[in-house]
Amino acid sequence: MSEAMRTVKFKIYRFNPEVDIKPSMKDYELTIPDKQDMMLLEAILRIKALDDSLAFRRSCREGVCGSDGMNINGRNGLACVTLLSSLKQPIELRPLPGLPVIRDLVVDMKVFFEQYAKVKPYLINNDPPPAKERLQSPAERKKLDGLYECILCACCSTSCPSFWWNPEKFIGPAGLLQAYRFIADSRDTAKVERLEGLTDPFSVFRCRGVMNCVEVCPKGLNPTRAIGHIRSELLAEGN
Amino acid sequence: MVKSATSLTGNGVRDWLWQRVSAVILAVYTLFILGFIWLTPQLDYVAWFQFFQGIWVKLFTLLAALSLLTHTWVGMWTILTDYVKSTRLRLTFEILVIIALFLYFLVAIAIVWSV
Amino acid sequence: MDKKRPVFLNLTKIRMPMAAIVSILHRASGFVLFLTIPYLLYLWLMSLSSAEGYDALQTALHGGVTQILVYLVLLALVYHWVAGIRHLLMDMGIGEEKVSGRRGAILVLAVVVILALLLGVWLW
Amino acid sequence: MALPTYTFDAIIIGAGGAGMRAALALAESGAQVALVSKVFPTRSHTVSAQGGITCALGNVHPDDWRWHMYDTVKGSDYIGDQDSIEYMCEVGPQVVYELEHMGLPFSRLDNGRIYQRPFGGQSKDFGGDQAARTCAAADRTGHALLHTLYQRNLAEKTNVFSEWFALDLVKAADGQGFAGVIAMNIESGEAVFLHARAIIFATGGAGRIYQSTTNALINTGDGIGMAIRAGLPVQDIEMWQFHPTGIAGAGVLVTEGCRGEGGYLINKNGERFMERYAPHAKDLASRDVVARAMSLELRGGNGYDINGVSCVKLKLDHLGAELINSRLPGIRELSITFAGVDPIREPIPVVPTCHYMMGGIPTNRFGQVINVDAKGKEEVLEGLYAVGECACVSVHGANRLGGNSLLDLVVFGRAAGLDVKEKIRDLPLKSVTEAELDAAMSRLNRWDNTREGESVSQIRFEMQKTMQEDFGVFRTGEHMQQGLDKLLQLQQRLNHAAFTDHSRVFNTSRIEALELDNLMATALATAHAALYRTESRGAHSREDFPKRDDAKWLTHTVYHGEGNRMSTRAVNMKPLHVKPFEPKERVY
Repeated sequence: MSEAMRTVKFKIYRFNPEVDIKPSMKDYELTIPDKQDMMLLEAILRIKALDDSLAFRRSCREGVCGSDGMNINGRNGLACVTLLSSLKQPIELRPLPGLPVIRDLVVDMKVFFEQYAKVKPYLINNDPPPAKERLQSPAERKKLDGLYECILCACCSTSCPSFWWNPEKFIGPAGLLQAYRFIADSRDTAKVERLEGLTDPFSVFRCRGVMNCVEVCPKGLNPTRAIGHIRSELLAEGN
Repeated sequence: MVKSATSLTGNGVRDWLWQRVSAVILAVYTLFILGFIWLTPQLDYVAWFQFFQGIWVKLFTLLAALSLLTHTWVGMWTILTDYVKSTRLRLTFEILVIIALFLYFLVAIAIVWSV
Repeated sequence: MDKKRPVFLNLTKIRMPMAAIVSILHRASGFVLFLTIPYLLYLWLMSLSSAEGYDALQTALHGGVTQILVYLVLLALVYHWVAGIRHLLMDMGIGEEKVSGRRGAILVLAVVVILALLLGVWLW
Repeated sequence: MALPTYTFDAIIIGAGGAGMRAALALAESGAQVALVSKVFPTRSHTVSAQGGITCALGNVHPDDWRWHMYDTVKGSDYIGDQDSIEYMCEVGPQVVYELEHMGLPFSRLDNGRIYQRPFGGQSKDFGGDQAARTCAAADRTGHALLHTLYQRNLAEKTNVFSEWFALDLVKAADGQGFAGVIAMNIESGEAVFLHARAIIFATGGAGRIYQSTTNALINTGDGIGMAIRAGLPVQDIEMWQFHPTGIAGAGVLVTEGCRGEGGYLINKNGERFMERYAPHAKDLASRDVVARAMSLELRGGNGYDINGVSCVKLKLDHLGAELINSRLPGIRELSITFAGVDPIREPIPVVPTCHYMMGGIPTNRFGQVINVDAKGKEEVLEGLYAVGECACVSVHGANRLGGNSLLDLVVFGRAAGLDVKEKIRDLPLKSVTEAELDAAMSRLNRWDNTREGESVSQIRFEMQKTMQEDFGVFRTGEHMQQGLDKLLQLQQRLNHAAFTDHSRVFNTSRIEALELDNLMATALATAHAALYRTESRGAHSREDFPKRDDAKWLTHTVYHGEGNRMSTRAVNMKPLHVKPFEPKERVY
């Protein structure tokens, strides 16, 4: 008994700097059992078994490491948590927008990580630590929910027009979410300095409330709201 | 911290605040003018002219003109810094926009004055 | 090596959600309004200059190019106004969630369409 | 061929929890450290850890690190080294407090202290009532931990070689130990020699030797492969933990914390079957016990059939939406995505899934690698360390307790970092010869010069299938021998395999080929060790030898790559501060 099969069509952005002058879209077809659904990443892995020159990043394959962010049918997302059946064919795969392409679906994320590093994404507290843990009430801890879960996949920042136009100046949704994660932490003592570093017209205020970040975040986080909170804090501080 | 000399106040919080305050003033002014046009039963030149003769209307109009100057500058500055990547070209545009906005503002004052 | 690197930023291939479209149109309408400031100043000056000027404007507003131009300017104004209110509400933390953001965007478009119709009825 | 050379005080290979904790200890000391990672640090597999990090803080009930030690020794089925276990359990609280001070967003109890939940195999008072000892950040503890460590390293300005792949160790010119490693910049495809006084392996696990695994795609046993090729032994490598609750079909992990929060397993009759297998601990028995019970249920025809996959189900719906959303939000997300099931309403289909490598490169409790020669003579290799899953220190023995791996990472990552810091001035920068550099480059050159051959993915597929079928939860000598024969054939085929794309820039097929060498080395070591140990202990459950045999096998196994030889090594039964725990029958 042979299983009924179907063909899934793909168009994938290809660019290898050693041979290509400019990028192009390459067609692929994958034959899979009719009834079987799978994650997009699994399909790309199968394509790679057929054409080993295709390059992309992947690691955890369950949506927590943030490696396989890409532009899927025009929308940023993680291949590993996107069901094939949810996509219109031909499935068009491109690298994350706005970042230099190293090869195929692999982008250079340097500027993205620089913006992240800029917000000093670590707890600052120069008081000598207690012998045990610093206490934090469940209510104080709850303020970090929706902030600390970011996986740095860059789906948000690379879908943000403000980040496209000013990637060196606008921190971008991912970085700003982390900025607020530390502003909101009851254990952090550097709130004032953190806020002072964000008062210029670019770092935070390039956000125009386009909300593409909220639309694409694979973890369901809301950078727009976090940016709103930062703005409120800035206004309250009277900067 | 990103330095910027050409934004309205050079400070993101204040730029943002001015854009919002001016937006609210303009929004209310728009309603005010449209409301007058719709609610005046027999709108003619005299009614129109007399309306702008009122001292409060004059003041409100000047305030709105000032708001327009502010609001437009913040908006245009943002647009230019987003899309025009050549510094020289952007500065040129910025100067042109500033000159234009000031001229418009002067014209608005003149019109209000003339009534 | 860096110089050879392409960047994918083909806006026709990137899907824009409703909220993004509403936001981009807000900028576009603002830009249009900036360009039309001199025209509005001219109309305003004309309306206040004299009874003849006022009447001429009244006539122009009931047919022809002026009517269409004024309609388009008012359309941009209405759009910028309504979408601007949405942004002000978002500044207050209203409509900042994924679902409410989409709803807000659709609401803006719906209100603008209605107002555009009413505006048309009024002008014609 | 002249290789570019970069020199550091220490190089750390792997930027998961162990590598980053070691790097932090060193960076704070001002030493020149290179942290080499084949993925951006926060993509390391630690990020997937869910349930928590176990240590006796005593936040929920009075607790004692000795009780934790007792549980861990018992969980290890008595082949965990008691000096290391003692050290881990004793410094555990301090290390966890350090993490808290670094900013790790732990969940909290009402009094503001770190939240702790029950996990499998935990008891109060040396085998008494169920304890709640696992500190958690909701069900994203690994993510929270890994990001916190990366952030601290960012603050300390650690040199990170992100997306650099380590190829092989380079032997010192005098034959005494190692002078550095060859590593490749994935972005450019160029290899360099990293020359250092100290080398710390923190390369993680190798769960990808199995077909169905909770492990990330990057868990390819790179450290194990490098160690074996360098002539180093690996210890207890037959011990592979099968986690009871991997989502059926997907292999994605569902934390033991679910059962800690009150969830339980049911068979197709709706029966809470663990009550029969572990009357006292029930669903919170040790992982090996639960995984075996599940396999027996499935064998007995008591499983659900989900698209042809036989499985049992993990019931959480009775816990209520509020608890699930606050304590297990990530699980809910994964379950909806990968099983199409919302655990608030329906139980999650699960099967035992390969999860963790208890074995690895043998080390002492400072993380120093121990060489065992042909005659069984042991020697500490100065300057070479291994920490985390790639190491066998050995705190997990034959079966790891849930929540002990994150603790292992930070405790021994830190210990190794501190040890290197102390010794760094006395450790020499060893000289190298061209011949040794060439030897370390030979593997890459072999791949680069082979233009035609069988594909890497085909051989990998067959290896994973063999491991899955012949080295699973239950093992028999006959099947394992067949499996080993198959693996030996595959190894021969691998010597002639090829990839077609020979470009340099970000060539991931080149990396995958190099990774398969490491997977194959780990699989072969596993097969040899599993055949060698003729008893059942912990995760190693042989149907032809169903009993534990303390007379013969209360010992570590040691695999030597050269000639595929096996030997044994004594278990350390000499803790420094408490009396040793003597082997007893293990019941839950």
